Amino acid sequence: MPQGYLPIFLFLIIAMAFPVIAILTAKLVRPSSPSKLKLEAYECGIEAVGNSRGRYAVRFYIISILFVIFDVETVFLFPWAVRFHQLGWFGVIEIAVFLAILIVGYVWVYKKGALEWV
Amino acid sequence: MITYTSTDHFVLLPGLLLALFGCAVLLLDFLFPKDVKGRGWLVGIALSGVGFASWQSWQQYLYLKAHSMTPLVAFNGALVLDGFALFFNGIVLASAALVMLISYRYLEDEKEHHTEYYALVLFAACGAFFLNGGLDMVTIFVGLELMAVSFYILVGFLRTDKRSNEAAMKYLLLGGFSTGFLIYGFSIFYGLTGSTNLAALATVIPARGANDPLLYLAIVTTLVGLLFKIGAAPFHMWAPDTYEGAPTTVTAFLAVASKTASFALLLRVMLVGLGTAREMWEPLLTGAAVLTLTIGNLAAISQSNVKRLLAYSSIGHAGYVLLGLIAGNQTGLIGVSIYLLTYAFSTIGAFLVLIALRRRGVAVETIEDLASLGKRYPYYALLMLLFLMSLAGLPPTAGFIGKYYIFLSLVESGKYGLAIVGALYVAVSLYYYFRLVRSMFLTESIEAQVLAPSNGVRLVLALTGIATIAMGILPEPFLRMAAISLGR
Amino acid sequence: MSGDTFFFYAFSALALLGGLGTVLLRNAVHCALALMTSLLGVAGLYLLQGAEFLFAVQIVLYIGGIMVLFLFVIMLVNLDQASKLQQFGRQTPIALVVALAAVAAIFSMLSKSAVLLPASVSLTPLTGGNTETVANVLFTDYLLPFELVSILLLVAVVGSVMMAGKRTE
Amino acid sequence: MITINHYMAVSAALLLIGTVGVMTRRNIVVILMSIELILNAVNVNLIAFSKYHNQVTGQVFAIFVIAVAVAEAAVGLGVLIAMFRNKGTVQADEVDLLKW
Repeated sequence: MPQGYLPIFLFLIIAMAFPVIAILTAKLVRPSSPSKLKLEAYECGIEAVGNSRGRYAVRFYIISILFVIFDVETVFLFPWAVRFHQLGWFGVIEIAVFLAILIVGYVWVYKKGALEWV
Repeated sequence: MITYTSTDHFVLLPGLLLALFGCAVLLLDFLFPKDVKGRGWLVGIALSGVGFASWQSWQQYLYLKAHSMTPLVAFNGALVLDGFALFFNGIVLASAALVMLISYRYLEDEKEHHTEYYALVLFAACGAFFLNGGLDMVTIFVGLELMAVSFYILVGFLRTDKRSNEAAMKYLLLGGFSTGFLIYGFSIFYGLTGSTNLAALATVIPARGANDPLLYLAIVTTLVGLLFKIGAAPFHMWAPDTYEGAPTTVTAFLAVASKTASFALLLRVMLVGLGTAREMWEPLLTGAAVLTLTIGNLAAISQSNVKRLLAYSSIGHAGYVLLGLIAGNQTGLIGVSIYLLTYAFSTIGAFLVLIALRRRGVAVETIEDLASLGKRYPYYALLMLLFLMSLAGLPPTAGFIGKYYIFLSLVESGKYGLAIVGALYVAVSLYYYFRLVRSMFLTESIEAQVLAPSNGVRLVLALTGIATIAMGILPEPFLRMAAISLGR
Repeated sequence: MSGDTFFFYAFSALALLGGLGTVLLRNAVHCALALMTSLLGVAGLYLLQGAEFLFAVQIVLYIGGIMVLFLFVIMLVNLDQASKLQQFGRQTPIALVVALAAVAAIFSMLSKSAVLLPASVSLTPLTGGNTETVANVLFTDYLLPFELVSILLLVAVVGSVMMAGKRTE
Repeated sequence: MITINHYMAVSAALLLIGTVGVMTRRNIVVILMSIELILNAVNVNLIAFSKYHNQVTGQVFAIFVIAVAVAEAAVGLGVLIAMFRNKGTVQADEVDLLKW
């Protein structure tokens, strides 16, 4: 393993352990006397109704689909940007063709009205 | 360093044209009016895309012929242009053109006419090109998925139809699953060779020796994926449902383009990559072929839905093509090519008769719907009879030539057992095809209604009918075409 | 136990336990979270093998992208009722038997021939950063699939928007 | 000492878990997730082989696998939504207009 990552792993482990330890110790130390009033929504909040996992509108899904697809585009753009100078003009053309095809998709979605919010 | 040579361009161009026209159709959709005329223009553009690609393929053929059919390798060995790729590209292009011609009226009737359909057909054909000509596993994989994803959408194109939804869902779930297995096999091939090129595999296998467990695992997982794609048992279960639920035009395209391109991939992987490991995969494929013949033909007997029946018969046909590969001689490979060619025309024709017979809102579904077709619509009944004869392999139709070569190759290579099994199932298939024929000609008549098939449907019916007869009576030119696929 | 070995087992455990959770848990949201854990474990394995760029891609695309998609759909189709239904189909027993047989076969194979591949000849490690080397290969040898992927993504955009989008007419 | 075979064992185990998931679960969303597991098994293999051969080819292959997984998941979930609208279920064998 690249040894350079050891500090990061240690940091990750500490970061994950910290909230767990904090919550657990708090639970052990604090007095516990729940009552109905205490368990209600905080102060003037509205009483929660129904399930927190309600149904969403499809629009959210379409937006998230587009996000993910263009995310993939970024994955391919990134290494190109890193080697921009070495790849030269040919690389520019290559990535331009790639982007042009994806822009066809973008224009299609735009014209289709899938991006309109209402 | 990176290059894009004129050879690369020449080899790629037909596929490139298909993709370009696909993009054009998507964008031009917004320029043309949303009426019958506007859509007609777009269909014309999509068809001209296929036309340009065909013209370019013809140029490729002339070039190859002038250079004594020496394969042309492009993109550092990722893509190859040889007679084999050309032949299968031709089948894909022909089926794409025929399917686009017959789709217009069908989609209008289903009230789901969107020009995206034509773009997706073009993209699927483009993906198929990389199965036919791909030598690099990454290219093959991406091409395969391009074709498969386009087909998932096409199968589910009737979005408000529950059966279409379900068919798409099943095809997608099982398709994704099988792709996973295929690519798992590919990953082990990569591990064995350190290269993603199939040609590199052939050099490694002798060193690994026969019955190497890792190689065996890779072959088995790859075969699972490939057998699924060609719709062979025991991974055929998606086919009847998908064929039944999909729009009939898509069913025809799926049964022809997807199946032939997948067979091209299977042949390429088995003969180029694993040619030296024949003793490892031959028993597996033999088992799969016999099972496919059994399941396809026996299950077809009990079907009452015509599309399902044709789906099972198409599974059975995959078994015959596999037999040609198993025979393993030159005759067998010619048999595979000519079989797939004849199968393409007969299958599109048979599904097309169903499309022509459907009136607005009333689809032809069950065998009873075909009752007394001979009296009601004698022309369609005769055409259907012709296509069924071809599918069953009776002379003087196209199907006979395909079956003849498959059986000839089995006899030549001394695999008499398989030849007998195959012949047995031809007899079984005669039975269920005859059920359709009996329903068409020997049942009580019900009144005829006026059909108004579009000109596209008429044209394609005529074309497929003529092709089916011509291949049966004058097989020589078509056999020469099949010989191209062997590089002769 | 060296750090290498420790992290390998830790990440593999994460990947496999997450995978088991995905397959076994009732509630689809829990399945999605278990899958995320599994993907994180796999990402860790990438890092151990020196594939830093892929590690980042796995986190950004898989965990940040695909899993968000899954969670949106779970919300969208409201799977809370679905989680109360029977979760395993009729072919479960057959599948388990087949899977166990496959486990036995594969592991006996892996243990029998202890070295399936010849031990890696120690080569000089690749110079330069991982992303640079990936870019060099991606944009030269894999030019063709790279451009093909853009068409595939275009098809995916068209398909998913058509399927999920509202119906005109 | 961790060898290539260890990675292949993890990969094979992930493949099997995914396969069992596809074959046994009735919820279509979970089946799609199981397919993602299978693709991850492939990627573990590819990365390990890539290191083994001292190349990055396997890593590039894995990037393509991920990109394809995105496309498949996007279309799969889209079809799922279309089906849910028509039928109101995401259970694989309640989907029974066609025999499963």
